[in-house]
Amino acid sequence: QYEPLLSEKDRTRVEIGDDSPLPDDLTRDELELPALSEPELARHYTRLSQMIYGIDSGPYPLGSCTMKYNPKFTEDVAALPSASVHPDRSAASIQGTLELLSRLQDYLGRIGGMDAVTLQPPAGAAGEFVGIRVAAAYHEHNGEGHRDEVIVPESAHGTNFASAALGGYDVVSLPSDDEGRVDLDALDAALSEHTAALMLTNPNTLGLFERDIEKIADMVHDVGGLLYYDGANLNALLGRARPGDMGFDVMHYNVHKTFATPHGGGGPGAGPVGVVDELAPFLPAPRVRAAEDGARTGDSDSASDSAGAGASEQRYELFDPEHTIGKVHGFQGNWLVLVKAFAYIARLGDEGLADASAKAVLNANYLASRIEFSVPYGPFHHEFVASAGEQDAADVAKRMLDYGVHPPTTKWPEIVPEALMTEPTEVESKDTLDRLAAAFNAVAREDDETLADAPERTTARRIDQTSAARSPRLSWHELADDS
Amino acid sequence: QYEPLLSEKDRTRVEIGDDSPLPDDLTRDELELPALSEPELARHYTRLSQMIYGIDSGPYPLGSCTMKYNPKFTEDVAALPSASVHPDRSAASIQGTLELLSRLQDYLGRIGGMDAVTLQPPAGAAGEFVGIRVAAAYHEHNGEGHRDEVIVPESAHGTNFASAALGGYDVVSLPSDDEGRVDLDALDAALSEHTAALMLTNPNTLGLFERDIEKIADMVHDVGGLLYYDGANLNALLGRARPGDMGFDVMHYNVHKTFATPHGGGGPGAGPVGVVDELAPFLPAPRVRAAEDGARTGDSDSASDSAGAGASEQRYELFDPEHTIGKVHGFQGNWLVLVKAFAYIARLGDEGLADASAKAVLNANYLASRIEFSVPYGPFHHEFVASAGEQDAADVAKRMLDYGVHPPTTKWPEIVPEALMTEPTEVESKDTLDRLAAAFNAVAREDDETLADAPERTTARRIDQTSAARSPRLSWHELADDS
Amino acid sequence: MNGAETRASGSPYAPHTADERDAMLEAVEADSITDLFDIPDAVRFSDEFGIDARTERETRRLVRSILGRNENLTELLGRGHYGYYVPSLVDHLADRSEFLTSYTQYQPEISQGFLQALFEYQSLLVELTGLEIANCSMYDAATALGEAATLADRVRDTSGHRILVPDLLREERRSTLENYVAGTDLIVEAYPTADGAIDVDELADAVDEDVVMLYAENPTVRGTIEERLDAASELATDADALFVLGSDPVALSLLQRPADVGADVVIGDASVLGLPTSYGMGLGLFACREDYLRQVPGRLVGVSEDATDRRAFTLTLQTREQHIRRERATSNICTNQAWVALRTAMHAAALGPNGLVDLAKRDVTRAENLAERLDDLVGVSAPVHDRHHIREFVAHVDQPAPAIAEDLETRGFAVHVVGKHELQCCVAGVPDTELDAFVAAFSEVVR
Amino acid sequence: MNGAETRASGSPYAPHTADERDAMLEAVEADSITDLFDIPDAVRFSDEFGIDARTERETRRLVRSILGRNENLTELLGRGHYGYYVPSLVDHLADRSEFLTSYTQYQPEISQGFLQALFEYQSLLVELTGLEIANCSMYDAATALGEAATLADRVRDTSGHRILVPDLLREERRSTLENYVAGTDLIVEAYPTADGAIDVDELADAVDEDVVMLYAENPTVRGTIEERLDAASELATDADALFVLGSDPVALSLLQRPADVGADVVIGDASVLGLPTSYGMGLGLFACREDYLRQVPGRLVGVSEDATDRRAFTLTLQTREQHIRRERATSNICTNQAWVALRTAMHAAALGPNGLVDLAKRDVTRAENLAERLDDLVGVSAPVHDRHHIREFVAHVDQPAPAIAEDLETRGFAVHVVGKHELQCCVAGVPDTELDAFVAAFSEVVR
Repeated sequence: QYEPLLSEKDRTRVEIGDDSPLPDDLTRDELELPALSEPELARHYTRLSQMIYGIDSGPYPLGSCTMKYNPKFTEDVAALPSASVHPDRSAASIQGTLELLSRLQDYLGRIGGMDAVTLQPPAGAAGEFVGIRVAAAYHEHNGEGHRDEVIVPESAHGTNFASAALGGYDVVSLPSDDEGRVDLDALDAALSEHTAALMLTNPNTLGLFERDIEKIADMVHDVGGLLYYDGANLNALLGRARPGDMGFDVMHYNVHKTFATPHGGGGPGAGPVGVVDELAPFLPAPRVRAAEDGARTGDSDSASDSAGAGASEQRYELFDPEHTIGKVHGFQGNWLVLVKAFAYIARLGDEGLADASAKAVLNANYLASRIEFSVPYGPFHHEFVASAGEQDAADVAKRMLDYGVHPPTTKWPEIVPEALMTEPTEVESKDTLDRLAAAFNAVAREDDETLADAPERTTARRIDQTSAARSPRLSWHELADDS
Repeated sequence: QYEPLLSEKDRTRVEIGDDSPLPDDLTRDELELPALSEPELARHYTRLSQMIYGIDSGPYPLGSCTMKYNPKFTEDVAALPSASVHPDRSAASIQGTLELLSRLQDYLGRIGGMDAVTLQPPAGAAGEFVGIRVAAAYHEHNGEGHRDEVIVPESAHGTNFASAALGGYDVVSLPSDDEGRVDLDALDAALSEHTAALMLTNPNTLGLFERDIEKIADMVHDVGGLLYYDGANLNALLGRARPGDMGFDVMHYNVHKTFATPHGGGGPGAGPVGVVDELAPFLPAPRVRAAEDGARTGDSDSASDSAGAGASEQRYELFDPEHTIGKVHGFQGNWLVLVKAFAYIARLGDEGLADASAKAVLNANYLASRIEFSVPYGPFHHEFVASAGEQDAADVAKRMLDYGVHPPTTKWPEIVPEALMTEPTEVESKDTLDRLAAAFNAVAREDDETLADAPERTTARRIDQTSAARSPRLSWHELADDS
Repeated sequence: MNGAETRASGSPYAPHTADERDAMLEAVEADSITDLFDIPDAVRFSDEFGIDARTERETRRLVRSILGRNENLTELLGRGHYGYYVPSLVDHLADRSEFLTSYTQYQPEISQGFLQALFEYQSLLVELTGLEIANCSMYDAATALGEAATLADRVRDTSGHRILVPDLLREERRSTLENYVAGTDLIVEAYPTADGAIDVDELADAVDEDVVMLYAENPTVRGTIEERLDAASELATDADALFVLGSDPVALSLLQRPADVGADVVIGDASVLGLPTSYGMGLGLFACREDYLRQVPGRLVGVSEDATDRRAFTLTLQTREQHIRRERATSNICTNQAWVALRTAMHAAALGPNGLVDLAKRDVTRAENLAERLDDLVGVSAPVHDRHHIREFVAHVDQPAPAIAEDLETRGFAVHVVGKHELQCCVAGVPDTELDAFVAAFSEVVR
Repeated sequence: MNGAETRASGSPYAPHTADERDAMLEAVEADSITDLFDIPDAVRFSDEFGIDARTERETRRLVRSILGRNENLTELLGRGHYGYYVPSLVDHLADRSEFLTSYTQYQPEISQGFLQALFEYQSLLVELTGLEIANCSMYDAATALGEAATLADRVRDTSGHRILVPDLLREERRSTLENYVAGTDLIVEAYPTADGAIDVDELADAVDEDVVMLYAENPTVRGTIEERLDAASELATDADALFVLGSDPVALSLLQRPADVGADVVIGDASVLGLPTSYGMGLGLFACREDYLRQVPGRLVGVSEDATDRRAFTLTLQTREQHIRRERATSNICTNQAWVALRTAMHAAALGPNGLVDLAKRDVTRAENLAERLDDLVGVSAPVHDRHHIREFVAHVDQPAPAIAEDLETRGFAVHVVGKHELQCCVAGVPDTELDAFVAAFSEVVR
């Protein structure tokens, strides 16, 4: 059933005039918006919600997106009234907020093998940008301001390219070798005294572990470059390997992927950034740390998850790193998301985190073994990229919708023709994976016409993208005559 | 889409044996239930919820049920951790709970014109039963234990009959007059020294105000009987008339109707009972009152809504009424529901409550004016009973489902042939009423075959009631072979 | 203006603009809304209630302020109402407005989800009790006990008058039962217990053919586990009386299956799962043998087929109910506790069979442990009863029990006083760290 | 065993039983899960993180315990982050898991509900700003300002270097802006203000053809309302510079419409509606003129038709975005603040146009009133600026401002110190009763 726009239910024009406390020339004349009652709004948004597929609707195997189940209780902790404080409060009056941030920095440092962490970046791409800015500041500080290139593998996430470009770097694209990994010869050719950094995902977007990672790290470091880890695929490695141990100098974490915070239909996420000691002075300001009068003196040097049952008595403070790049968010990032991530990590602990990766990898392998589409590259970890072969991958995805499941990411990475990039995550049961495989396989056997007509059982049928872009109508003001 | 039973997703048998802390002969041998993960359960219940029409889905004009919008914020106050206390706590340690109960008693007393209120009955029918028991105790106390009849109008709610019977009374059924109201001659004939009480709804189930209510009260009182008010239709009268002022001696309130607490798919509700002073000593135990050391000394004698902004400093206590009938619930009734009702009343205040009834009556009249079915009796208030005429009212209801609206109550009261008992409540907008009327009218013009085949656009098509009752299968254990 | 920060001039939930109101009045040919009220002047109310309107925010602050007067105590109370931790999942799913705001499923075609959930709840109780039938809720344990008594009265072949209940029974349950049978010829009598459990010999003396129902609880209100239920059951059967057993889903996950000890009816409070402590709000569990199918009180969800022969759920056997059978109904119940039953089913599903059994086992061992630790204190002996316990136990204190309880309360702990020198303590839902603190406080109090 | 009271031995959200795990391993022909990991030994991690696992309940208690260290202060802070009351409706509806747990709408056929909500959000901003295009979110005001600068750099015909921002600008916004332009040739310079607002003469001196963007805020960070935006806009236009205005939905409901004063781009924090104070978590508002359609950063929802010619919503103009355009994208943004935008749209809808205008008007009058009441105190004069104010204002205190702020904090109130003798106070979201208490506390402090 069709749900009218709010503006189609009501438009009420309010004149500012009469009782305005401001002179006329400082105010607008009128405001025209829908005026609806609470019951009407409850129905509107309830109805809209019914036209959305969420993680509680079924499997969501979007490759590279790590669409895990979002534990309900994390919403409760983020909704605590004590979580609601103004960012300009005195440090003394928000020791709880600072302690949680400090503990989360500590957790993330341990998980990634990094020496220092900032929680400020509000999303993964923002984290990449922080990494790029930190690298730039580091090079500048060392008199290496001439470095003007960032190397990015062809198969990397689009944000890597864009973040490097936003940081003012020329992007050098790096091809894969025949096995789908970094081509060392090509890397060698690309590296130079112009290299500021190499950005890498590991496992890469094909789900393959970059086996030569130590060598790659050496090569990058040998020319004076930095190695950046894109945390999008970290859910493959928890408790098995750490970027810091592989030679990465800087990394971001996608808490809405690895740490199960809800994606919210596009955000908010959070993209904390971890760095090795050498880069810590360049991190965004301010950072949180245990005050020196206390027992703990840093954010990653305590040996165990202290005071498991409750708050500490440690005092925390904010400080500006010595050579900070400044700020990348008006305040301290997406706080409520960070609270959820903290709760998730504290719930799972070592064993839970390691098990999450174990089951994520098991699920990907099992699902791949059950589908009829070929998977050209392996051995893969938490995700795999199948090929739709003669079929159009985008059409395959549309048709999968008719089977009541969410399709994989399609047509990317381009190294696999008609790519179906699939990441089931650890939360799916064997039964669900079997059902998902059945959907893949049913579609694999269907003809092009059926696929082209798909979907047919969804709220909307196939939507015309071309006309949307050709004559964009981006607000209800442009629909006045339609309604 | 079909959602399997939990038991069809998994059955895990757990043996008690091994590490049991109890001897074998004190334990069961095994327990076999579904073992499913949180993500699987989230999907199960999310899917089930999608197969339910709630008040946030659209209009819900069930006559006599007062299906109002349930304000979201009332859930928040009921979820406060401070609302969660054990019923056996010392009064001194739960002054907040007692104050809220006392204030709610006070509110309800004012709204109904009653001198004393008990909040213990967990639903309307339980309230009726309390009223009947209080009447019995009162008569007994006065040496009138011989009274063994309760008079109930033919058109009354089924619970009236059943509650009187549960109380041990013979039920004397009272016919309506030609205009749909109490037949005074029949009442005169029914009344006698055997009369314990007359149970009455006003407005009655046709939505008609019993204009002769004062006379009726006199007639009942003249033979020594009590007059009971069924609060199911109180939403018609808020701020316009009060049962206490009409001569009623005892009444119940349906907080899940009049005071907008959610019906929860069948409950929990709450059915507080108000009485005049003479009956107060018979109310269930314990009751709440302001302690005598404080400023307030009763639950309905303070003149205004004191201390609007916060808690009082009054001390509250529990006490047993002198001639109490004892208890009708193991503890103090449906506390969480009472919290929501309190919040609703405190939000609306005098004006809001009066406006609710005003708009409820306006909506019923407007909707009736817009539908093509005839409405034989009037003037009605918050609800009306239309007749489906030659059509089968139950079929009309099924067909209305296909138009995406909830149908009215059907085939009752029987005084109207093929009754469509309709109560839109105050929360529906004119637009929604127009849409609802359109559904009524579309169905009115359809043929019997279409109606008999309805519904066709719902989760399930018409369900066979006969086979369900003929060979009842009431648990998944009886479906073992089906699944 | 509908903002939650705005004080309403009418109901904030009635959407009518002035223009709409006027148009509607015109349509019904009335000059004013007051004209629509057909109320004689003599009974018109022209005064005020004196209740202030508040914004949503102010109302929330008001309730928070009032309830803020409740002290934050660790509750070791129990005795029929328990504070197990309810998983967040339950709140989030049960609060979906489709569940929360729908009416009784009189139109099953648009209520399949709720009906299925209630069917699953019934199935849970069938598994737990071993009986064939469970209804989809009564108000609470006390009213379910009352309903069991009227069932006994209806189904017994010959007349009889006596209902036997344990002398330990909570006074509140007994009082409720007495109200339920006040309209019948039944009378309620207590049979004696010994050391916190049925004394079979004494019971045998008490049972005769005038007994229509024998009620026992397992565990008892004192947390003891009955060992002679089969004997009691036999006595009842021999007297053609219904054997009614009181319990709850957590205890039933571990203790003897009621069907195996001959129970005809099981009642209890099922909301030990699904609700936090909520000042006694409950969920009446009611299960019985198939023989009583047509006499069961309350609603039943059954399986049927729809017009396309697909499985579908529906309320069934409604001819037992008040809205059809009126004064001959099997109960007066209408609105029940459906949404609580949903929560209970969700909580049980979240625990699963392993979680349920584990919870019950821990209720045994943790109660034992706490009793031992209290027993180690000077001036305390626990448990008083030489029985197996689950969740709770009675402790003897040499000093006056009320004074000790009061002292404990000032230290943040609530316990029951059940005798001049007897306290009752319950571990259900209390974290280990708080039990440690409780023992520490207790040792200070009795020092 | 999946109960929330049970400590996990693995992930509590991975459903695999041991049997299932084994069957799956067999299917993939692996002996163990470890075998599935293709990680060289040298980089295998064999240590522990040292993070304890906790039950759900323990985790909730932990977070409650930690955050319990935050003091409960009445916040009169503001300066870009506001604590308006968010109606309960917003929480309940936005928390529906379909909204909360879905991904970006790359499959619009199963995401119509979210797309429509975002389209409605965009429409709200179009109405508020008068500009033709609004995207469906940036992270916050500071990053939106950064994105505006890169837009200015892209769309300007001729090269230029200078970005002019007010000297009053929050340091945090300026710093973020400087990071966003660090990869370009742009530099950020401050222009002077006078008495808390643009000094048009000074600004005219500062503007030249090397300026690519002129940024102003209305209201300013000090709560003053700009009176010469049209003049500033004209200066920018004459220099072929983009005129970028910072504001927010509440202020925009009352103040001059950006389109009417010549704004090319409007940025700001839209989460003043929809979020409570959340330690600075925000929602970047970004609206601009239609001319920049192909250069807008961030996601856009547009209208199209489906295969049955029914209206349908979809993300559109995605070729601007990083996942397609890579290093030539208009921004690197991917995950944005969609769910906050949903909340903002819901809050705005709950208020409606009357509620929004009323809220903004009250923000003017309540700020004025508070300033007057403080001005009445000895040793205080307020407001410092001889301007109209909304929400907040700066007060001069004769005593040292930091000491006064500290003293106020011990009395339960948080205010900004903005100078040695200057405090800033904000009324937004603070109930009248608390403002009364604040004035009382203030009078004690300065006594």
